[in-house]
Amino acid sequence: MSAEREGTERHAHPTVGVYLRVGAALVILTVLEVGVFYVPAFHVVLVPVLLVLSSAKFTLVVMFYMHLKDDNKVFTFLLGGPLVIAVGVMVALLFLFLGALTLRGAAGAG
Amino acid sequence: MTAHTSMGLDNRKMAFWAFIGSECLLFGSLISTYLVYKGKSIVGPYPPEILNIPFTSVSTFDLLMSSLMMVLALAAVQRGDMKWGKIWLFSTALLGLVFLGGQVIEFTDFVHKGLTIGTNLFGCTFFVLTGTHGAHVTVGVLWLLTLWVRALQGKLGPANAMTVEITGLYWHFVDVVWIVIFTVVYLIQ
Amino acid sequence: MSEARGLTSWLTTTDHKRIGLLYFWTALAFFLIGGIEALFIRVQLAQPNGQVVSAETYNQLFTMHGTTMIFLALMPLGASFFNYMVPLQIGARDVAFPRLNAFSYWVFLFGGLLLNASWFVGPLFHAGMLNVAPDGGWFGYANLTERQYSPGPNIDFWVLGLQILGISSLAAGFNFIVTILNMRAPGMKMMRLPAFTWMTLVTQFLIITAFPVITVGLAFLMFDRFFGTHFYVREAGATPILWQHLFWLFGHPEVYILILPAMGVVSDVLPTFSRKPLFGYPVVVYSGILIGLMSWGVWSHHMFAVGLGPIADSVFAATTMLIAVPTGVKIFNWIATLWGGDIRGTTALHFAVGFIAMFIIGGLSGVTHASPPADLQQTDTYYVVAHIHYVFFGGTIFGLFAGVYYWWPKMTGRLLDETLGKVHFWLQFIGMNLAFFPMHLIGLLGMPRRVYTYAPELGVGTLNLVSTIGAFLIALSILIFLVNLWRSRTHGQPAPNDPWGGATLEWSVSSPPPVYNFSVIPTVTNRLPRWSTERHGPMRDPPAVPPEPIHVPGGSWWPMVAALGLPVLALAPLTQTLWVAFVGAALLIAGVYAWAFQPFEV
Amino acid sequence: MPRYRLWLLTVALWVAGCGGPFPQTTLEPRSDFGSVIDQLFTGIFWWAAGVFLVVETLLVITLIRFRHREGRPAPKPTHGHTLMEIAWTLAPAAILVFVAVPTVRTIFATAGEAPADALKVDVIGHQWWWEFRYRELGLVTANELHVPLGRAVQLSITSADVIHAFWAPPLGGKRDAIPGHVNRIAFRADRVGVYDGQCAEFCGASHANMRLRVVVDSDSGFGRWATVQLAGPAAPAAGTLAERGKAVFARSACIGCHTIQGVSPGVIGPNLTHVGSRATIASGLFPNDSAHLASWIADAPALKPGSLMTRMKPPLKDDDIAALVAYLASLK
Ligand code: HEA
Ligand code: HEA
Ligand code: HEC
Ligand code: CUA
Ligand SMILES: [Cu+2]
Repeated sequence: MSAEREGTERHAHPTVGVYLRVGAALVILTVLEVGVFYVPAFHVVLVPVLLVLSSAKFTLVVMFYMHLKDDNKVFTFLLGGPLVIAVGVMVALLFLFLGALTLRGAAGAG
Repeated sequence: MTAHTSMGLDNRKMAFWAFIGSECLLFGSLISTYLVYKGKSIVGPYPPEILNIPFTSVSTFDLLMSSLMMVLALAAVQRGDMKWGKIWLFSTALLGLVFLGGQVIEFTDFVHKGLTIGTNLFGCTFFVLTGTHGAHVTVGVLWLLTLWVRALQGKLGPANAMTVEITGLYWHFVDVVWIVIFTVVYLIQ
Repeated sequence: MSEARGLTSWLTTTDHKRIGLLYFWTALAFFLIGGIEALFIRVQLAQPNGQVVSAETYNQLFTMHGTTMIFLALMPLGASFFNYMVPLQIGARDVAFPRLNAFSYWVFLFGGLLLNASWFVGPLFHAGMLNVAPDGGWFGYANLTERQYSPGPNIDFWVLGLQILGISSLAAGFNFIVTILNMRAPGMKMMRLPAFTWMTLVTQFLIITAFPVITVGLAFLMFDRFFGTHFYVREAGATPILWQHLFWLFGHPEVYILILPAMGVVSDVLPTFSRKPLFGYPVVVYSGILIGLMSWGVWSHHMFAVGLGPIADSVFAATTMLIAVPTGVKIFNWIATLWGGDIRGTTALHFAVGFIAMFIIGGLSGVTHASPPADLQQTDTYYVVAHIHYVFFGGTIFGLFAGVYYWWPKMTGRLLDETLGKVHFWLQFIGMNLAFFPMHLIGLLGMPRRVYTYAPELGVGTLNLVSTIGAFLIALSILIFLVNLWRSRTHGQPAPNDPWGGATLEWSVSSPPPVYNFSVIPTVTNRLPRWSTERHGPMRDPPAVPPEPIHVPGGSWWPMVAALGLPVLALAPLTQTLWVAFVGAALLIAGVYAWAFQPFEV
Repeated sequence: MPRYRLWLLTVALWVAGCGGPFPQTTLEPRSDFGSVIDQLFTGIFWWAAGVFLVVETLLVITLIRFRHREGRPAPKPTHGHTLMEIAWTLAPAAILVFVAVPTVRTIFATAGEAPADALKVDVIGHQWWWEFRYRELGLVTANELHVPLGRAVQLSITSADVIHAFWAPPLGGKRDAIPGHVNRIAFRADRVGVYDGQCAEFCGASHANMRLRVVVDSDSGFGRWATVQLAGPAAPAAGTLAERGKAVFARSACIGCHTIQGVSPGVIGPNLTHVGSRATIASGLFPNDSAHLASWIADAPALKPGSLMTRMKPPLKDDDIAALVAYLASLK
């Protein structure tokens, strides 16, 4: 059965050093997030900034702690496909409910 | 395991990634509902009156650190260092327990301030969303403790690194979900 | 290595073939139940002011009919083929997780039993029999399904039953994704997979993405009904429209979950009986993937009467219409497969061609729904009921029957009678057109769906009578099918390895296959391993006797024990008894732990 | 009437053994809204019929031409043909353009906006009857909607309990009546007459019995109707049965649920101020005659499963019911 198997299961996992550095980055990003939240000057851009920061954290954990960066592409697909659908659904629902897609208020009441 | 598969990948690991993909839609639906109903509560208490950002920031930090412990546990098990493997596994579970403790305190506090699951839409969506996440953490803690006990019994070694890796995938995913919840629920009010 | 027999061996089995058979018989039983419910519906509607059943009973009948047919008959019938055929088609000894597979089956069975128990347990809830079955329609629109408007246990059975069935589908979904991606025989590249296996894979992706959404929707409803939340309660500022979005976000992918496996069967059956490779195989595969992807962007076409506003309506109309393109591509490739072939009119081919012919009608009525203003006259009328049944009955059922007649010899080692099979086909074909075609007119003439009675003045009495007669013709055809199954057991000719001259791997082993499937795992060098084409000759079948002993894993009780925990857990809210919940949780946890630590190798 | 309609109707009539006329047909529109939808549907129908014919014919020809015959040489193993694949991808896409463009145009044309001078009516669905409020006229009625011929009408549709759908097929498409939302449709009726309709969204036990009627009056007819409705109820003459009925009404549970102007303020059931002027009772289920009124008052749920007008406790005496019937019938 192993004739065609050129699997690449044993990727070198990142070293402990990398893990620690990622951990530090996560902490800094969290501090930044909370910081942004408390500084009134940032409130105009609060939402985009927070979204960027938390996506960065998300990506770091997934790439390094869950090893997606060096692992088989199938795993990226198994996470990425549904994630794209989930985000798409979320955006669509927000549009539908906030009435952005409606010309009149009919659905906006929801 | 890996010797038998066509892509050279571990079956359980692949199943787990598929499971995580599926969980994206579970939490995606919960978070969508939270957002869609945001600001629609008719009676208080409303989020700004009740959410305790400093407290939850600490919980968030705690969960992030547990993720770090988890990768360290994996690294230790992989290099056969079961002493540290046990230590890191246990600390991951412990930090998970601390997080759960935090959630218990938070929920009790909310109830005292008049927010229950039936009070208003904020209560409904908040408790069901964070409660579902909490349930995931609980399963994770049980799982980690099981591994830790197995390690104490000497039944967990480098040969089981894949089991630890999969546990890690689950744990990190639960962490990642919290990253989103923390931003969406707590910081963007 | 010899096969264990007896009841225990079936209860503990982890063999994908046996689980496939369990799925088959269970799904067939539920199909008959759903069909009998349909016959009651048709008898009631045979004439205006029907008096056969009461309004309340009628509402339970159509709710249970839809729910049963979709979740307990058609999905598991598909699952029976996934189970039996996919490992054989990809050259594997079993699925990736045999015990998880058993778990899926038991959860499905228990969930189905829980749902159907609702017919009989009225007395336990201080109501008569036939009083507490679900009665909110198969899409259970909130807020009608909230406690305030549906105080009885009816909807509780529905919510809990569907939650349990969802777990079964999800578990199977992960299992088959891994099986198909990771258990292929050497040389079985993705673009060499049989079309049925490909469509199974797409279906599983739809399952693992769509079911979590309904899980969340149902959980909200459950919390509303049991724990005093207000997810769909207008008075609290919420809106019942949220339920509709969550349901159809799941519901639309669900209808493709039901049609894609049938399309896969047809894509396997047509080449075999026209002795020609599937025309445009890659295009058929890609269009299947595309249909799956697009099915995520059309859900609001079930909500055109809700008033989402002109922009949303236009967007969803456009995405919905676009699905006709990849579907049409499949139809044309099937016809091109037949074109130039040497078509042998077996029963399986009859059903496959019947699928094409009837599904087109259902698809085209779908396109007329896809135009929102036109749909305002069609939605919630019998015109939609006609669409449903042309795609489900003309589509899925015909496709799956093609599969039954095609694979039955492989699954049982006996051939079905071809004459009886053709009688079955023609009766069913005529019956379904008599039953469902008039519904287009009935709808356009103004009869809404889900009405237990209608006035004679509506003028649709005769059309309804015709439809009822058609339904009984279908029933007759199903009886003939059952006779055929029975006769095949007693008088059926033994089936050779390959009664049809198929191209794919399942035909290379005996009928039924040995426990270990392949004595030697085949090495695949092309997409049609058992045929010779201008590019290659046929492969050699694996030897009848394995050259070296093959280890076959034993069975396990734990999947069933763990599965049993779920219906017990569901009984807790139904009966409002806390300790039952602990028993259920204990069963589940004990089952899972015992299962996790039980040594088991594939 | 387009030709296919004749054909379709002939077939239907023939099959139905002359079951017509069809009071709820969508195929004979009686308003601008209905006509626009009908034209759109007709266009799509023809495209679909064309596709059906072409593809099924192709299928049948293929089956006949290439059926198995002894001695036929083994088929050539063709694997595909790129040009053909492109052709049968583009052809349906092209057809769909002809479906999509008129669709979008019609969506915007029928979005429910009516001119400012439109007659505005609030439609409220209840389990299982309809309430109609003419805001400008200050008038409330139930189950029978009167509208003037030729004048734009705008319905604002909502629900008091679960989701219903307002549907009067000859006048156009349906819209859901959703608690907490207001949906609108606008139409201009183009023929005097009485049009049947019914609730189209499953709403519980008596969903099938939640019918309605739309009466399209001439302009003067509508004015007369409105004037009568605006007036208070006629006081029954002294000493008549009806007068006794009014007394029974006033001391029975009826007042808790029904409004009769000047008599009772209930809002759970339909406004009965002019119930005698309606042709039907119980949302279009029964003719408004004394026999049906009497049995309705005696035991409504027996006539209409699940009806929220529960049986009166203690039961009314027969002569009380007769009096009530006389009184209600007098409320023209
Ligand atoms: C197997 C299940 C199945 C399938 C495959 C489909 C396929 C399609 N469905 Fe259907 N649908 C249902 C099951 C299914 N549906 C069910 C169960 C409901 C009702 C649920 C309920 O309310 O209870 C429903 C309801 C439903 C509605 C809502 C109706 C309403 O309630 O008002 C709509 C609206 O757009 C719709 C559209 C379509 C379309 C456009 C397709 C397309 O995918 C069809 C594509 C196929 C073709 C078009 C034919 C072949 C193509 C060609 C030959 C090419 C040339 C064609 C053209 C140029 C047009 N469906
Ligand atoms: C999924 C597939 C599926 C299938 C296969 C069917 C099959 C049939 N359906 Fe169903 N139907 C739905 C899915 C399906 N349906 C759905 C989703 C709805 C919407 C529900 C809702 O509104 O919520 C619906 C609704 C629906 C309605 C509308 C009800 C209403 O709105 O009020 C009607 C009415 O005629 C109907 C009829 C039929 C008939 C006559 C069959 C026949 O084809 C059935 C044929 C089968 C048999 C007749 C069984 C054979 C039995 C025997 C031979 C007896 C043997 C006896 C013993 C062994 C004891 N169906
Ligand atoms: C519990 C509340 C309740 C009480 C008490 C009640 N009704 Fe009703 N009534 C209703 C409701 C609700 C309806 C609409 C029912 C339906 O059509 O399904 C209705 C409908 C009617 C109708 C038909 C109206 C129409 O336009 O179709 C009449 C007539 C009527 N009631 C008369 C009476 C009389 C007379 C009494 C007292 C003896 C009475 N009702 C007591 C709730 C009530
Ligand atoms: Cu109201 Cu159906
Ligand atoms: Cu759909």
